Amino acid sequence: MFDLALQAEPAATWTALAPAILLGLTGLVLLGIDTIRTDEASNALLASVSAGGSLLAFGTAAWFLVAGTGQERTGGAITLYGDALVVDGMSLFFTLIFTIVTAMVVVASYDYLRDHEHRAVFYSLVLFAATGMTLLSMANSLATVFVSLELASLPSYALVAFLKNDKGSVEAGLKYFLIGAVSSAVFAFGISLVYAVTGSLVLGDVAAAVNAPEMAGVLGIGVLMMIGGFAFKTASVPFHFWAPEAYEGAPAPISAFLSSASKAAGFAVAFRVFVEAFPLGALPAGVDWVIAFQVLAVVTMTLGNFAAATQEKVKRMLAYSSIGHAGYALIGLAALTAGGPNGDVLGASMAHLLVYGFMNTGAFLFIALVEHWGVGRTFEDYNGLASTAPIAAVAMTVFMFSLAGLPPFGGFLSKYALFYSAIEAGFWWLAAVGAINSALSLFYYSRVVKAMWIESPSGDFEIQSRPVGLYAAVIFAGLGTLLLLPAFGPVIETAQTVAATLF
Amino acid sequence: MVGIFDFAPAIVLLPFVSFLVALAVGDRLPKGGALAGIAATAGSLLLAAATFLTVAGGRTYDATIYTWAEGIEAVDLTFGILIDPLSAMMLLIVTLIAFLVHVFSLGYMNDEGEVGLPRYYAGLGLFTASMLGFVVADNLLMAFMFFELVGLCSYLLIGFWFREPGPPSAAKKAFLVTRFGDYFFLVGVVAVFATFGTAAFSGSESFPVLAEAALHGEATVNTFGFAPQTWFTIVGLLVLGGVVGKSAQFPLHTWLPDAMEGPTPVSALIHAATMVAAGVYLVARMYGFYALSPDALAIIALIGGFTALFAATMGVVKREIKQVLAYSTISQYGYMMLALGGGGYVAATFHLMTHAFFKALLFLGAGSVIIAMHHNEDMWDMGGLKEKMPVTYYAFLSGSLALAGIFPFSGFWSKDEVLYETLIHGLGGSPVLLAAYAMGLLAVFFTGFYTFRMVFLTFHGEPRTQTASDPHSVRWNVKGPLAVLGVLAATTGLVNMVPVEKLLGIGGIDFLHQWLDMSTESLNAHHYGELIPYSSAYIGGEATTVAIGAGVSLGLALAGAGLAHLLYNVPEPVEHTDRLGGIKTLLYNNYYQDEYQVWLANGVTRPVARVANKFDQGVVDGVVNGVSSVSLFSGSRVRRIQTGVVSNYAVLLTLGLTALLLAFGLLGGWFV
Amino acid sequence: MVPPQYYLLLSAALFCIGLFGILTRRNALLFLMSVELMLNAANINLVAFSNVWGNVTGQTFGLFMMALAAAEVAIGIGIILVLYRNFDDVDVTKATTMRW
Amino acid sequence: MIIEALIGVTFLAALVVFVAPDEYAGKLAAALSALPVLGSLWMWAQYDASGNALLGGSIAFETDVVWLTLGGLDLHWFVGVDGISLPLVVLTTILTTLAIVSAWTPISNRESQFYGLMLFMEANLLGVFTALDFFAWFVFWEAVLVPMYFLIGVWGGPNRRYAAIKFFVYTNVASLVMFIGFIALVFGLGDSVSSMRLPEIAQALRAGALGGFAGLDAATLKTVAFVATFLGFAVKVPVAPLHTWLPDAHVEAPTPVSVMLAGVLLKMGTYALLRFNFTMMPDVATALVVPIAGIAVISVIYGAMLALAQQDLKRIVAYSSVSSMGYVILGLVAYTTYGVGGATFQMIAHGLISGLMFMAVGVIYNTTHTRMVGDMSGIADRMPLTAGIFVAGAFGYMGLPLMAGFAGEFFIFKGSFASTVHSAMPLFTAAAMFGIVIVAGYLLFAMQRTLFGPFSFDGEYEITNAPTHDVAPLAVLLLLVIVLGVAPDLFFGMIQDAVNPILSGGGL
Repeated sequence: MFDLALQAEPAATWTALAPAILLGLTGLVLLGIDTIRTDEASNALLASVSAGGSLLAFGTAAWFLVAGTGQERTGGAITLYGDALVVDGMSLFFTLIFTIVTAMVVVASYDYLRDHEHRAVFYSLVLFAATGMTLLSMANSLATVFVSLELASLPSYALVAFLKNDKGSVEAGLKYFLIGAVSSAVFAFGISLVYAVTGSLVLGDVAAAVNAPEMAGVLGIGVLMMIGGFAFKTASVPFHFWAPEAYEGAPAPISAFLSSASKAAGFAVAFRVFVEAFPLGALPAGVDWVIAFQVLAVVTMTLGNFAAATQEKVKRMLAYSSIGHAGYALIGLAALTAGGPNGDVLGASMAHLLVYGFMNTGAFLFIALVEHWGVGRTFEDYNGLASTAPIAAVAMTVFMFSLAGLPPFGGFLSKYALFYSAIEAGFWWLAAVGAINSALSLFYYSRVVKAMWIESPSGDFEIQSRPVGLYAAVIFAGLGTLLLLPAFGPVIETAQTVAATLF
Repeated sequence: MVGIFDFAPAIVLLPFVSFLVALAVGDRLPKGGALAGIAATAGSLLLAAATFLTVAGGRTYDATIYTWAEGIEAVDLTFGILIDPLSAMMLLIVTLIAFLVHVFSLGYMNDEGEVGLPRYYAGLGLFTASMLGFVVADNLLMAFMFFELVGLCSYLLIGFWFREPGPPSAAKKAFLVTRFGDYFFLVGVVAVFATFGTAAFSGSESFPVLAEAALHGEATVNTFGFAPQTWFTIVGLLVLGGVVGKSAQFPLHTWLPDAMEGPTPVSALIHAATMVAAGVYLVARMYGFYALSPDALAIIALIGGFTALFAATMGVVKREIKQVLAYSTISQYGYMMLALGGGGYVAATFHLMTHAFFKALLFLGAGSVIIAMHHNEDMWDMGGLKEKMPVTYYAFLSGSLALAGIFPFSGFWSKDEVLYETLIHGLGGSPVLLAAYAMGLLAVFFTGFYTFRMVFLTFHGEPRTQTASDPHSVRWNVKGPLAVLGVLAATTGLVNMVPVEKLLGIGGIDFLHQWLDMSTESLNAHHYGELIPYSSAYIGGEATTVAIGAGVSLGLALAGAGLAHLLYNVPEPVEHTDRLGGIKTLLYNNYYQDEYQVWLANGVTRPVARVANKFDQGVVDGVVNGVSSVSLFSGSRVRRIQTGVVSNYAVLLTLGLTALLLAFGLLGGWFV
Repeated sequence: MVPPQYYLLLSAALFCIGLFGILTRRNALLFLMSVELMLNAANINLVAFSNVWGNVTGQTFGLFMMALAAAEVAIGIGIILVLYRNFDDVDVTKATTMRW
Repeated sequence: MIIEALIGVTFLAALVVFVAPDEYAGKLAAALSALPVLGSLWMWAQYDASGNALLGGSIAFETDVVWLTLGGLDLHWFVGVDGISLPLVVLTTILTTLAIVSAWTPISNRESQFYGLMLFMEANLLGVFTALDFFAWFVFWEAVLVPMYFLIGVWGGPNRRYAAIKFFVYTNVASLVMFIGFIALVFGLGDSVSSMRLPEIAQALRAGALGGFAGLDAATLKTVAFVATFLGFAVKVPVAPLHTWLPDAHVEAPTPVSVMLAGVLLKMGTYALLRFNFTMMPDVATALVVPIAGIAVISVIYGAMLALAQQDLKRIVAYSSVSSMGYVILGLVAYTTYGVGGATFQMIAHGLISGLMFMAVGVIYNTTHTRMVGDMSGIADRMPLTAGIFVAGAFGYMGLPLMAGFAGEFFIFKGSFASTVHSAMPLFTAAAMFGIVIVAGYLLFAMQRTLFGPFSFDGEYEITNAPTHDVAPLAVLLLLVIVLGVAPDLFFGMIQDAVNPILSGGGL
């Protein structure tokens, strides 16, 4: 990294975008392979290429993060293209989440797609979406925000509807797309209003111009509408309606991808935009977006958990639970205060998203595994799975308890770090609501565990195969979830340091 | 220097060892562990005798031998041995009777081919050890602990025949009722610690001494905001709860008659001679404390007097021989309480000793009769046993005469002194004592009556059944103990012939008084004499009073015996209870004491418990389950907004956004 | 020249029309068109205020938006096509196999 | 490092047993669980610390390394024992081994999982009793729930699902309430603490370093935090009226699990109450003495009355645990050497005795397959040894002198009667003491009806003596109970030594 710091001429600065570039290139390579190989390109090749690409990007991002690219030690954030993009600790941290989730998803898709057509399309779309997310975490101007948001969303729509002949998949895609379109329209209108008030799209300039007294109302409407856009991406109330169906209907790996990476991307951009463009100190009266996020956080986590408690289908339960987790993560924005321990709060939320990336992806990939076996979707269908597939069942148990916030798993620490910093910021009531919700969530998460371990198999089903890819991905996610307990120290410290630089 | 006192712990430990032996290898020993028990109690007896002699030499002993819990920045809880004339005497009595009972058991249990003998002898051994431990205890806590162990042993031994329905129930009742008393006792112990910071019986730092000093304002103790006098009375009465329970005083006497379900030697050892004596002994042990509280003394006296009369009347109508003895036991302990309450410390101790001998004798005699009768206890099936079993008869007679208080048998002397002390102190200006005295006096008549009713029905007249005419014979191991006790019952009165001394003016034959005066200065009878809040007065002179008192009580006893003679000493006695009319049923049902206590236990407590259970299941747990069901219900409602129709989503989404806009618009005042 | 508030009112009106369309239309294509209206409302703002503020940021971004709108429609049409294949209809309220 | 070794070995043992074949799992687990027993006994023998670990006393077998930093506060891996926690460690290891042995007969499916979970639970319990940093402690505290959920849910009785989830969610909610209360307290301390180490927090609190936080002034914050943490722990104890998860859990759980639940898990609650509420906030505790002592008395009497109404032997013992834990609360709030020390001692004593009782019930159940008082009578005729030990255990439960239970209860009574925190303490004590009568009542009734009387049993099973490996744990426990009853100073000395610093200062 040392040489990186040395050569500060523009030739070097664009290299900071390496992760995004790598992902994009991989996507193109995949398309290339597909065009060269006129016959259906071999699944293994495609999967390994995409996995390799995303892991490479992951490695680069990790290296940058360790090396200090875009952080204080090496002269602060690197801004490119007229401040349109910025590479700093936070964007790199989120890139880690996107890329690792992508890697897991594509590895798992290797088995999931075995008997489907157009695999190359699938992989490349995933990679492009990942590229969009990475850019999203780097976006420093409302323009790039919107563009990369669409870049991340459009492939997702297609991916959700990927199973053309499956009613559920198509319906999911439709709903996802329509709600998405509306949301992006609302978002765009919000941007336009902010531009109308401030006359700029670059976050920094917006911040500089934000305290314009006479247009406060317009600005407020704009900010709220932008919140709407982010709420869509993070599947928060009231823009969450697409999520249950999309997650349930989509191919399970895609559900994992959307509920982990795409959600994280929404938070990444939301964090940056609101912290950078609408600094709490300099806001005119009546544009206090923190209160809006507090309302959203409480409503989201409560609605998600309560709706999840009474589901019959495991996948749909997970969908609602991921809405609930969006509510927890929103604490990161809801517990901000002018001059408060904002770095800690934001960092805790980021760390939770990372851990969530592992456990939630893992959970959905387990569903993928079960779908691959042709076992049904309801809790009852899971009865006695532990006796037939113990390893996978152990992994799923780890995911469930980790999501519920029980030790000794990563989810425990990340969730409590979140509540902890919320209390630290003085929002003990926010933490209390979160705690009650997460205690309640234990009820429905343990239903899965109960079905797998405690109940005896209702109908005897045959497990034809032990798909390598799916198993690898699930076990990897499980190990990640487990190891993030002891390894949580560096994670949370990095997250909180890089978050602190935003303020 | 190694004196006999260094072996004092052995007195306690020997029987304990026999307990372990019988428990561990009893079934592999001859006689199922009996020999071990006999050896151990014999050893204890010898040591106790040696100790007795040493004490007679004027030496006493008080030493802490084990620190049970060492308090850091707090008081230590210790075990210690206190040997003074009182405890030395008690040691002798207990070891002797325990020894005899062990021997007797050979005849009563082994020869009768009982099973589970190791359990039996283990119980006897443990009981003896606990009782001795209680006797030598030098502080209230240790006393309480062994007091409880004694209770355990009585539970185990009463319930020895656990395969039958009766004994387990009786055992449970015995433990439960005494436990109820012990509850107050334990509160008392805790209160003593909290008040004085010590529970030692003897020494300048003992709690009776401290209490005395506190009353004279020479020491300050924590009396929890009460006047010292009041507080000490409260504490005294709390401890008294345990006494009332163990010594089967009204109203906690109900367990003792049921306890007759146990083997007869057990009844002799536990429910006559020793365990029941524990209560009285405890009061005597800490008499220096009770003597400070007139109210406590008065209450003790009243309880005692009333119990004496009350139990005696019930003994009149019983059919089973052991039942009669049971009620006589209650009644006799009433006398001891009466004496203690009446300021007759020596008299109480005296009666404790004599009663131990003659009551043990009577129970063993009854046991012998029961063997002979093939375990039939109904006196109406007996009769005419006098010729068949002379040894038993004469021993039993001696015991009966003592029990009835006929001159010159031991019971006469002790009972007479009890009544005499109460009388003079009552005359000294304490009407309460006079009332108690009256009851005690009246009881003498009934005692004489039921005692000889028992004797005549059992031994005199014609055999009324086949078994009675051809009784099972008993061996030396039964006759031996009877003979020993028979002699003692007849003669032990001579150790304290106060009336003779008073009347004939022969000095120095009140050996027991002198004996109990030899103790350390805070524990001797003389000191207690100064402490008690009574003054004495006499009818005419002292001698006159003695004569009148003795005469009256002897006369009543003889009258009772005579009535019994008239009614029952005939070839074909018939039941005369019908003459009592309504009182008969009342007496048969023991004044419905058991009924109301059973009602308290089953009629009140259990329903309350059931209600509590309903409340717990319904309300307390109902709330818990209610919370969860409400959550789930609201969950099942919340998910309904996800209608599946995308247009509705658009509507809801718009509404949500609009709501936010309006809310913030109004709050933020955008629209102005 | 025209005060900027008027532009705002115009764009707001257009946005509301689009929204109204979304809330009332059940045909997926009309739904899509209404979304386009809303996007164009945003565009009006951008262009107008680009003029007001005298910088070209708004106009440039407006162009971006049109391109993206086109891309969105492309995807949308594809999805609507498979919708028609599976449900034999382009009525968005027909596809309700998953709910609650 | 001995503590790390202890916990680590137990975790490893759990993993080994998990993968062991079912038929050897039980024996293997018993053998492996002997290691922590030896370790803890070695600790006990080597113990040389003095004072209270939280209040500046020396800490035995201490390790302290920074683990991670959260919100400006260091989270440490900080373990060690003092006179309060060491006895509990010993209790945990011994009881686990015995529970594992007692499981050989009743547990007949998925053995390796069962024993693995038992060991896993033991490891976390050891962590709970040795951790001296809040976060590390909380991790173990929560982690205990997981194995317990499975142990009840998989191997439990017919209604096990309900019992397991009820236990799981109920106690988890409680933990979270406690968590929030305590964290708020820590932030109220502001810069006066630099880490989550309990000693630091405790000393800062007692030094009065607490400031206002989140709009609450110091006094209010302290009270709120005290109440929150108290409620959180009270559920674990459990204290009436927060006890209803306990009977269900006990009745459904298999015997060895009940043994662990009553023997050790309940002690987590009282241990935490002592460490947190009563050590850190004595001023609030003494200010709230009337409600706390009231709750204690209610638990004692109400629990005993409930036990009196039960027909299921296990339910009887379960409710009587509620009753016994009430004594502990009473002793804690007394703030005297004998009160608090006795409460700590009673944790050990009750752990052993309740374990003994549950095991005895279990042995009877193994043979008769029923626990209903009405279904059998005269069992002593066929199972004399078991019955004998049952009787002994029952008397231990009734507080028979020279058995551990009496020592604990008497210490508590003595301490709380003499307590000066409130003039009504003697009355509370006397009221609570009446429990010893009720306990005798229901245990004697139960014994009379099941063990004694003419033998009768309406079931097709043949009633014979229990196998040795069923009775052996009972005998060991009985022996321990008697030893501790005769020589309480084996633990009571170090307990007092650790308890006394609590009793002075800190606003008392």
